[in-house]
This record gives sequence, C-alpha cells and structure tokens, in this order.
Amino acid sequence: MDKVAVVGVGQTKYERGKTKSFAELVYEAARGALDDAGMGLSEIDNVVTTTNDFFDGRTIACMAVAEAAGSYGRDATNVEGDGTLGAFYGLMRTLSGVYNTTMVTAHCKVSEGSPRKIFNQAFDPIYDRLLGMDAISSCALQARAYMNRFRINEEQCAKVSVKNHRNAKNNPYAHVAMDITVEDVMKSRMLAEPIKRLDTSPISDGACAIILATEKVAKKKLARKPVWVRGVAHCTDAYRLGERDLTYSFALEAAAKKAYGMAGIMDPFREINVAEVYDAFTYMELMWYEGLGFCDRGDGGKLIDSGETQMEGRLPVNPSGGVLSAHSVQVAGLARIAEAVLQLRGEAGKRQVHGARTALAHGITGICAQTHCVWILSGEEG
Amino acid sequence: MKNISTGSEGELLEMSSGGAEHVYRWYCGHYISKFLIGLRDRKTILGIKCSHCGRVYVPPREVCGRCYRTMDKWVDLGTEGSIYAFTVVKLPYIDPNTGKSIKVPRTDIYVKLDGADTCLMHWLDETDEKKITVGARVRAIFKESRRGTIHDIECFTQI
Amino acid sequence: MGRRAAIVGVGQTYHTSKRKDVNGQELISEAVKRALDNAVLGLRDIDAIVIGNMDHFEGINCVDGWSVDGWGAFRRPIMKVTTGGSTGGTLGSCAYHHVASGLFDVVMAIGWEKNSESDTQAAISTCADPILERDFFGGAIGPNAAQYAMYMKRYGATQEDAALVTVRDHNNALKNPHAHLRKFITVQDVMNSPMLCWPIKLLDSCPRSDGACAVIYASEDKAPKIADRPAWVHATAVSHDCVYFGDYDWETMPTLEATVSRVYKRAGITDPLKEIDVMELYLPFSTCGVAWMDHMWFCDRGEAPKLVRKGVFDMDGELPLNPSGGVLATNPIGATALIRIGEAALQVMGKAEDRQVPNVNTAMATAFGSCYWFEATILRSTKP
Amino acid sequence: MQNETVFEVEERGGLLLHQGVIRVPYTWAAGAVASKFYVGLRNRKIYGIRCRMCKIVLVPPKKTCHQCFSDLSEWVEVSDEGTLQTFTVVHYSEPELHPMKAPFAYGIIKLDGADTGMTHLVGEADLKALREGMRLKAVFEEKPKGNYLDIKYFKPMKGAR
Repeated sequence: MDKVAVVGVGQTKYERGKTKSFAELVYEAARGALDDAGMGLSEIDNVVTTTNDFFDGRTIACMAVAEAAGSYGRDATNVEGDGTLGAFYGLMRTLSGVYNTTMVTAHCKVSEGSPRKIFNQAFDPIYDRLLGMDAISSCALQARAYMNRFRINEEQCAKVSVKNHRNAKNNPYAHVAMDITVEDVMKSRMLAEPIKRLDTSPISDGACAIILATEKVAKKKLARKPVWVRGVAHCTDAYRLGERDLTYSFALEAAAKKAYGMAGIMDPFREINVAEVYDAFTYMELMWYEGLGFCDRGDGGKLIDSGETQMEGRLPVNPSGGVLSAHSVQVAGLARIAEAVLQLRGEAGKRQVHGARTALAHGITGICAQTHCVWILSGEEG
Repeated sequence: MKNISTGSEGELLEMSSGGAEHVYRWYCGHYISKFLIGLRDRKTILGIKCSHCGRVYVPPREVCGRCYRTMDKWVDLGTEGSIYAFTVVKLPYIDPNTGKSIKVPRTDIYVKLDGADTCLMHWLDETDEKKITVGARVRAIFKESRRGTIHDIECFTQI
Repeated sequence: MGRRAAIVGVGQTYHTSKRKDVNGQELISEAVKRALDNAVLGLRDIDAIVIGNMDHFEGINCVDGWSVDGWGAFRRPIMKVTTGGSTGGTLGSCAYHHVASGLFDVVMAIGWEKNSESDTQAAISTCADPILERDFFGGAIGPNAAQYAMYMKRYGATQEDAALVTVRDHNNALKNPHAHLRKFITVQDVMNSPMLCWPIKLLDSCPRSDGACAVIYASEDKAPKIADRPAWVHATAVSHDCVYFGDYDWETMPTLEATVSRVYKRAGITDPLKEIDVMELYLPFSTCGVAWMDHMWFCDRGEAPKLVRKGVFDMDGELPLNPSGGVLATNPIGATALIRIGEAALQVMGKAEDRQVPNVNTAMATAFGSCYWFEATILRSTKP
Repeated sequence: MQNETVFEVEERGGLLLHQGVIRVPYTWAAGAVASKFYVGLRNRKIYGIRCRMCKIVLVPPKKTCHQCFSDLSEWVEVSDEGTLQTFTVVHYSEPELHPMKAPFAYGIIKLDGADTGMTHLVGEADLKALREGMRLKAVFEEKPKGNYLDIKYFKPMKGAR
C-alpha cells in the first residue's frame, strides 16, 4: 500500500438532543478538520460522507449535508455504515491515483428517531423481524453466549464500564463521563439479561470528520504531524445469529490479522500502544480484546482484571471513554480514528497515552457486530 | 428427521409491515428555525446572503457551498416572486407521512422569490395547467393561525 | 500511485414489475451467479464486495449484512454505498476505487431493488427534506416535468420530441432479453398514453422494476487473464452540489455539465459525439433524452431536439444511446445505474448479443439521482 | 390545503423542533423457499433445507447456502423439539416491537435435526429457571397467518432442566 496520512480531524461534542441540524453538525466537524489540518477546502479534491437513512428519517440522507461536507464543485460520494468504512472508502480513493486529499464525514442524531425500531429494521422481514429484537436484546443473546462459554462474569463486564466512563472525564467531546463503581453497574436497571443500563452506550448526537492525504500532500502540509495509515481491513460474518459462533468474532479476527499483516505487527498486545475499540456494550470490549489478539480466546475477562487496558496499563483501551461514553452511531467508528490520531500526535490532552507510537481504531456495523473494520495508525511512516 | 419431496412451485406468500410507523423529532437547526419563526411571527420569507459571492439562499442555511463560508446576512425576501417551474401531480401516490393516498390534482411549484437565487418549493392554488405559466407572478398566502412550519404559508397564488 | 482496473464480468436478472418467487436476497444471488458465470469465476475469486440500494424502498437497515445470506458474502470484506438513483454509478465507482487503490484485486459491485415491495413514489418522497420540501415533492416526476415545461417554452421543443426518445429506447429494448418493458411502440402511443404530470405521460416515464445487477472489476494484472477483451475504466466522475431541490438551476444543469466535463477531461475526450461509440445514459424520463443532451457537449443550447429528430442517437445513428432500452424500459432503482455501466461494458467487451453496436472501443455510462447528482464512467477496450 | 402534513411543533429557546412520522407500508415477497417453510408451519411441520456440500441442515431454510454459495433444494423435516443455545430475559418494554409483555425471553434454539439455531421467543417458562442446553418444544399458533409467529414461541419440555 502506498502511504496515506490522516492530516486533519474534527469532532463535535457528543450530546443527546443537539439543536444543530445535520448540516450544521457536519460543518462544525468538517471545518474543524480543515482548521486542524491548516487547509482550505480548495485543497480538498473529493468528499466521502457517511450516513444512515433510517436514523436521519430520509432516504438519500447524504443530500442534507452536501454543502456542509464541502461537496460543492468536487467529486463526492456516500457510504452507509460505520465511519470506519466511510474512511476506508476515502482511503481507497486517496490511493487510487485519481485524488490527493479526501474529506470523510459522518453524522448521526440518534436522539431524533426511535433507535430500537430502527435497529429492528436490520432483522429479516421474511423471518425474524417480527420477534421485535433490537440492539440490546440481540446483543444480550451474544453476551450470554460469550460469557457462559468462557465463564466471564458480569463484574468483569462492569469493569469496562467503570474504566471507560472514568476515562471519558478526560475527553471534552464525551457525552457521559462519570466516576462509577462495579457495584453501581451491577445495581443499575436490568434491561436484557445480562445487560444492564450501565453496560450500554448512551443515545448521542454528533459528527466527526477526518482528512486523508497522499504522501506528497501530507509531507507538504505540516500544520500537524501526519499520522500514517499502516494497515486497514474489514470483514463480514454470517447474517443470522443462529448461523454464527456468537462467542467469538471470526470477522474481527480476519480483519485484524489482515491489518496487522499490512502494518507488520506480529504481537499486537506489545506493539500497539493504544486502542480505540467500538464498545457499544461492555461485553463487546472483552470480546474485541480476543478478536484483536490482545489476549487468547476466552481471556477477555482476565485481561480487564489485569488492569493492562487501564490508562496506566500496557495497552490502554478507549482512553477517550469509548463508545460507552458517546454513541453516535455512524460517527462512533470515525471518532475512534480521530481519537487514535490525536493520541499519535501527542495532542490527546488529559487522555494522552504517553509515548503512543502505534494505535488501533476499530468500528462495527450490523446485528451483533456482523461487520468489523480495523485500522492501524502510526506516527511513523514505516 | 425425514426427507420430504421438493415438490412443485407451491403457494407464494408475502409479508406485510402493516401500519408500521417511525416517529422522528427533527431539530430544525439554527437557520431553519429562524426562517420558520419569520413565517410565523412576521409573515415574511427570510433568505440569507453570502457576503463573499453575493448569492441569496432560500431556505437559509449556515454555509454557502460555493464559498464554504458561514453566512450571517439575513435578507427579508417579502412574499412575492415568480414561478420558476411547476408541475400538476395527477397520479396519486402514498403520502409517506400518512401512509394514505394523496389527493390529486395538486400543483407543486418552485418559486423564485424576488431577490433570491434559489427556489422555494410550495403549492399553487391552481390545478388547471392551462392557467399556469412559467414566469407568472405569485404571492404567498399566509394562514391566520401559524405554528412555525412551512405550512404557515397556505400556498402561493398567481397575482 | 493507483492501478488500472477493468470490468471483466456482468450479470443481471431479468427485470419485471414484481418477483414474487424470490425475496431480495435470492434476487441478488441470481445476478451474482450470472456475473460470475459471465467472467468464469467462482465466488472465492472475489476479494471484496460493494452493495447498494435505496433503503426506504424495502425498509431494510444494514442491507450489506442482510444480503450476504443469499449469496455467500460470508466472511468477506463488504461495504454499502448509496446515493439514491445514482447508487449504481456510486457502486461502480466504489468497486473501481477498491481495485485502483491496490488493496483488492477482484471486486464485485451489486445493485438491486425490489420496487414492488413499497410504494415507489412514497419511498422516494422521503428523500426530500421533511421540514421544508417533502410535502411538495411529487416524487422524481415533478422536477423533471417542470424542467421540460421550461425547455419547451424556451427552445420550441415539443412533447413529440420526447416521445421520439421513448420510441427509440423502448424499441431498442426489444432486443434485450433482460429488459422489463418489451413492446413495440410509436410516437402516437406515447402521445396517447395517460398524462401523469404535465407534460410527462405514462410512456415518457420509467417503470418501476424488481431486479439486480452485478459487475466484476479486476486489476490490471488479473483482468487480461479473466477476460479476452476487458472493458478498461478510463475515468469516473461525480458531482453533487445541492441540498434542497429548489437549489437546482435547470437551465444550466451545473452538475451534469460538471460531471461530463470532468469525466471527458480525465479520459481525454474533446468531441464525445465522434470519440464515444455508444452511451448508456440514465434517462429516467424521455424528456431528459432531449433537454439534457444540450449539456453533454453534443450541441449548442437548444439544439438537442434537432439531433433527436435526425436520429443521431438511434442504433444506426452517429452515437447510439441506450441499446439496452435504458431506464425507460427497465428500472430497479438501486441497480439501474449499475446496469448502465454493465451494458456499456458488455458493448466494449463485444458481448452485448443482439443489442451490440458494431466496433465499440469507447463507451460511456451515466447515473442520475438524489438532488441532481450525476455520475459518469468511461470505458475503453484499450488500457489507459 | 389538503395533503398538508401536520407536524407537532415545539419551541425551545428560539429553536424549533418538528415531530414527524414516516409511514411507508411494505409488502415483502417471501420467495418460494420461505413460502414453503410457512406452508409447513401451517401444518405444524418445521422444514429445513440441507446443504450437501457443507453437510448441514439450515433452519429456517434458505435458497442458497451462505457458506458455499450452492443452491439448495433438498428439503427435510426437522423436529419441533430442540435445545436452547443462549437466551436473554428482556425487562424493558417496547410495545410496538415486542410480541410479548416484559419480562419475557428470547432464545436461540437448535432444533433436533438442524445444524443452525433459530432465534425465537421462549414462553410458558419460569424465566429464572432458563438454562443453556434446556430442551424446548415449539408451540404453534392456532390460526397461522403465514409469518414467523406461526410458531408462537418455544416452551420448556416437561421435566426439562
């Protein structure tokens, strides 16, 4: 792969009930990314927006944000799914030789629709949609399958919530930041066993934008230190829950292995300095530890117990507070990339992992994380 | 478990969503809110001007896409303009807002308000296409009771 | 930087108003199988997949994940793109960039729609801004009808000129076994068909179809090994400038002009009428086959009706348009623009059977949708 | 004017909020394969389909194997009894979605003779006593409508532990 760098990132604060319209939110993030990069829009030659028609309540949801994302007068396109996939398409356009600088945006106002009904629309209208499952109840099936198989207990999941909500206190963009205890999580209202209120992510609105550039541009534009894309891959598992091994994500393992191969990473736990993963529920972070090869299969609980994924551990996971602290659906994956970039530049403020040289960002989409996308970023060109 | 014959083409079933509905609570945003409040409180149509390229946009919005700059020069466009384009809808379709058929005929118009560079979409109170001409002058008719929606304008009428 | 890429396989279902015998997943699988057969590849040869449709037509969220059930995308890289009517163009472009990036060698684009599963106009109306424009947006017909009304007034074009476009495309469709509408028609038939939205009549309008299309793109190393005569991608372009329907300037068609000028420039084309051998244009209404031709470097403003009347775009004309019958004959919306690319590729590959235009070296396909979003692809038999 | 959509309008600090609804009705073709499955349920029979290549029986059936992409046509009848693979007890209520009143349970049930699990409801059960590996039996709808709820739910078998 030729060299491509992230040269600018912008995020809004994540909140419930943002008063800005879709376009106003996207402009805030896109303008933020341009200012961050020290670029003008004239230096951007193409745009990828990331949307979801159901959350926005309109088909062709990308229409609303065309001007705000900078699409006027330049090639623009749109991905539907997680922001990591929008960014992946942006990366491919930047690598294609046709374009040099790509603006990637994602926006979502989860609070404006009915997220449970919207998620239910991902189920098969011919078969199981009528069961009325949504993200919480379907992921609860996965959580139990995983926890039961590997004897992960609810307290271990709760530790993820405690860690990430505490980390969020250091992130000015986070939506829900707080000091809580394992007991608080355990006592929070049961939603769908074993998932409790504090095991879930909030309903957040927001937008994020990143700018990708070819090596030539990135080396010219030095408003910020370029952060290089060293590996990226995505993979999709089977659709029906009953046809998957819910206790382990093959798709994540496949995506991670490919991304590591591209980046020359042999031992992810030792070579990656910081990871931002898509923890829509607490159990997910533990499962993703395993899929990402941070520990052996079934050892996710032991890894959180060891404290190594805490801020002061060997591999801090979600210093930003992760998705548990701000879950603006399509945006969340792109925000993981933005956070990884800030870490590698040493500009992550109070959430900075000192000396971070290699970072991982991860996104998911679909029922029980059917699709995974893994990014490896580095401050070094390699 | 026993094998069964594959059989011939049998009955073909369909699944129905029934009356499923999806409720949204859309924030109008900082610019459209002001525009709608203009309709409601002052019976006037507000546009916004880009101080860089001079284009006047209606509906108003934060960014001029061409210049990629925020706009803050609000322009009172009044209530009159001309028909830029129109269409008389004659074939009923399901209204996505209600799930029921729309009533036809219905005339959709694109109004170029005096002083604006873009068009506002609305209805015209004339459904006989022979009596409508592109370029004809039109005026907005406001409702007595207004709530801050685009329907605070009842429709446009030819002057 | 950047690799060359070519189309090596095309597959589509037959298109019809309602496929009750298959669900969406099964429909997609038919097109995928045919594309693989066409390229003589197996699914294991495909490195990545992109899929697209318009969500509110079927009411299925995360279609990318759902679709894998019908056709074995199991444990593969897959992503979804969507831009309304232009989705097929977006898909082709996305698959092309997958290959051009050097990250994937063989990539399949899949477009599909089962328009029979909802009320097409209702679903498409949801693309208009809910607060300001949805109630006034009579589906895709409205703006196009308004545009042609203006065009007739300004340039003296007639409803019969548009009817000539319908007659051309429909009668071309007689030779396309996949086409949805295949019936010989005359200008009089068009003129006598019911008025939908003045001046657009039933036969000026595209149908709504159930159908799917899959197109396989391969890298410069792989393409010549897969196809004898691959259709090389020379350029793609897209333009999307507007937010509201009221923003668009129909007299100058800025996004169409920007798209074609970009794609011509990237492919080194200066006189498309002479340099391009066949085009598959996304013309949702016959009126577009007149009014839009002014903006594609074929003629001066207002001259298009003359070209149409002279038969310049007929099968035996200077630049045959829509040998497949185009959108007026077949319209499964999320697949429609990908069918344009697929048909253009088949022309270049010499595999267009009865609808083949002789000696095609350069072909162009366009897409149209959303808020006047245009896309274009130029394919050639020679490597870029 | 007729055709006007009436939004609920709220004003908050000079900003407006419109509440709207999308009500686009859908009719999905089940296709020949799923139709046959539902016709089976009408007769209280559960049909699966076998993939010879992968040597698995898929329930509910599908036309194409998601693993090997081969077309499937070998129909089999599987048992209406099976094993609970995983489950969740739902405690929140979402009346427009949920076919049962909370608390109720969802499970993935592998029917005897099938190699894939079926997501469904678990009813007539002591929710506190649910366990992975528990034996369940399908309870059929008295008046089948040709949809997934023609199996009302799966219930624990007598003496199941």
